[in-house]
Amino acid sequence: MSQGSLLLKMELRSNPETLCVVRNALGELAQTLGFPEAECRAVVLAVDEALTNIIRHAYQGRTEQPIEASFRRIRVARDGAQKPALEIVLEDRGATVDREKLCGRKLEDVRPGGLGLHFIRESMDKVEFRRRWGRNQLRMVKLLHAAETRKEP
Amino acid sequence: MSQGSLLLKMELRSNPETLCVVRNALGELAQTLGFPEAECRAVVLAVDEALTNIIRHAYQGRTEQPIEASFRRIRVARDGAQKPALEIVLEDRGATVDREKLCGRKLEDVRPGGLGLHFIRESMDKVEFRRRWGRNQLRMVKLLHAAETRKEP
Amino acid sequence: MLQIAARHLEKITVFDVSGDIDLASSPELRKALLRELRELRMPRVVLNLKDVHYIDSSGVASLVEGLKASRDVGSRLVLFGLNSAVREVLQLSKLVKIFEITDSEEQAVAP
Amino acid sequence: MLQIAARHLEKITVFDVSGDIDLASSPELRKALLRELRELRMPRVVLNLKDVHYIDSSGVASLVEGLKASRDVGSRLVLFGLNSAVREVLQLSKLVKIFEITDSEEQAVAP
Ligand SMILES: Nc1ncnc2c1ncn2[C@@H]1O[C@H](COP(=O)(O)OP(=O)(O)O)[C@@H](O)[C@H]1O
Ligand SMILES: Nc1ncnc2c1ncn2[C@@H]1O[C@H](COP(=O)(O)OP(=O)(O)O)[C@@H](O)[C@H]1O
Repeated sequence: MSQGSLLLKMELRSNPETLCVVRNALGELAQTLGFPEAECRAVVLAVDEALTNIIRHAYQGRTEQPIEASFRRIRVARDGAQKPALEIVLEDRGATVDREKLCGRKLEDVRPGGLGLHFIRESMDKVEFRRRWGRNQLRMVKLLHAAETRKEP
Repeated sequence: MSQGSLLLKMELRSNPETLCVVRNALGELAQTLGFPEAECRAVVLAVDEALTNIIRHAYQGRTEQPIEASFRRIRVARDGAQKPALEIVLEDRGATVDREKLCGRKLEDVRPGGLGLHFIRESMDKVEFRRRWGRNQLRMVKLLHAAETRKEP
Repeated sequence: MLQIAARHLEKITVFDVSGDIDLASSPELRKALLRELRELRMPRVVLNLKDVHYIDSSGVASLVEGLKASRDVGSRLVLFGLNSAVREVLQLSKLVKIFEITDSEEQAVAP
Repeated sequence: MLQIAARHLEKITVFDVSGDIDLASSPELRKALLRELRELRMPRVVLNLKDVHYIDSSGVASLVEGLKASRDVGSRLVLFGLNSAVREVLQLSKLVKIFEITDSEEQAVAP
């Protein structure tokens, strides 16, 4: 999982005020990597939603709990080729995720809440949860489509 | 040195492209802590200059070398009272800093270069270098004057 | 940091919102909306989102709560000034259609 | 990310610069300045800094190099559109006085 070259690792606390700090750093990082603007916004949204879920669900709103976010440039096999991608791994030491609840809900039902996982899945190319060494690990991957096409015509 | 409550820790690489990522995160963090706009800019400038020096001097321009930045909310004794402050510690594993060179130069001399340390000292309330366990440590402190006055009238 | 400034027209409250609407700030928006709709029973509440450059699902949830409150009390909640970031997120939530969204403030406060 | 767009008036080059000028981007600014001044011997080079929201000591160093080049070849380097962030840093460097700084583009390109 920790292959590829590390771009940035952040050790955070489970405070809602942390979110804007991460969004700003990540927005800039994604732009630097060559993601087009709309994809930068998508990556930022996914990470914000995932951190929001960690704060609200894994830590049940408790602040000052540790969260680790690491960002790596990796290559993934797609369509018979190796494509560059951004890998983001979020780790917390909160309650074990109830996999049943992770399926999300029907959007037709107009009510507040229940949109976060949907946003994450729509924004990223790959989303995986796992429990490991007493930690929840969320791994998300976003392919660098556009940049690839631009650089290797 | 690592007292106080951790706000954020970043593990970086010595690539110039990293600077804008750190600036964005820190600008937001400083604002969240209640620093007025001009002081947010000063803190961001100091950290950018210090990282620039690490990349250029400690690592002699080599990229992909590790740098750690940690940000803590601390209290420092000032004028007989305990004042809140932001403590920033930057660590690298580069060449030992030559303390002779750290004194900076006269600004009257119009030439490019030699401004970084001056900017750092002007922007922060306290600046300390030390070598420890094979690492260079730069510790900078900025007092949260304004926020203090606002919150405890 | 979210800022919400209220302007009061006759039977309409316009909230000029600026900043990011996320987990940290959405409770503030929610409170402002519910107060105006449930407590003050304002017939129309208009949200100027021109200076909102980010909204996430917790922000959308606050808007949905405002919408529900407006329906409960028979008021209207109108949004205008959505930039691409906000529009994209509402589109992603499939909720663009249920909100009353106008292009300008003029239309939002029109009789 | 720094962007430098050149406009050519008669005997004047105006660079519209936007983005942050730091260790990553200042070499680009330096190159553009030295090419225009040393190689092309442009009598006046004007930097529009309106959309520069950040500059650090490496950016200031590039400006100083440009200034030196302009003095060497007898050209003028003129800056305008400095916002508070850029102005503060130049002030901190004690170099505001050595640069030719105008309030508007009109003044910067005036005969
Ligand atoms: N990091 C997490 N840890 C534990 N449970 C989670 C986590 N993320 C999501 N969940 C569960 O999945 C459900 C759906 O999440 P989501 O779609 O983000 O909507 P919401 O958070 O508004 O309920 C949550 O209500 C929660 O039960
Ligand atoms: N992190 C560092 N590691 C090693 N040497 C340093 C470091 N920071 C500064 N120096 C030394 O101090 C000198 C002055 O630094 P500075 O004022 O930033 O100007 P400049 O970097 O443009 O020379 C540098 O030239 C270098 O010799």
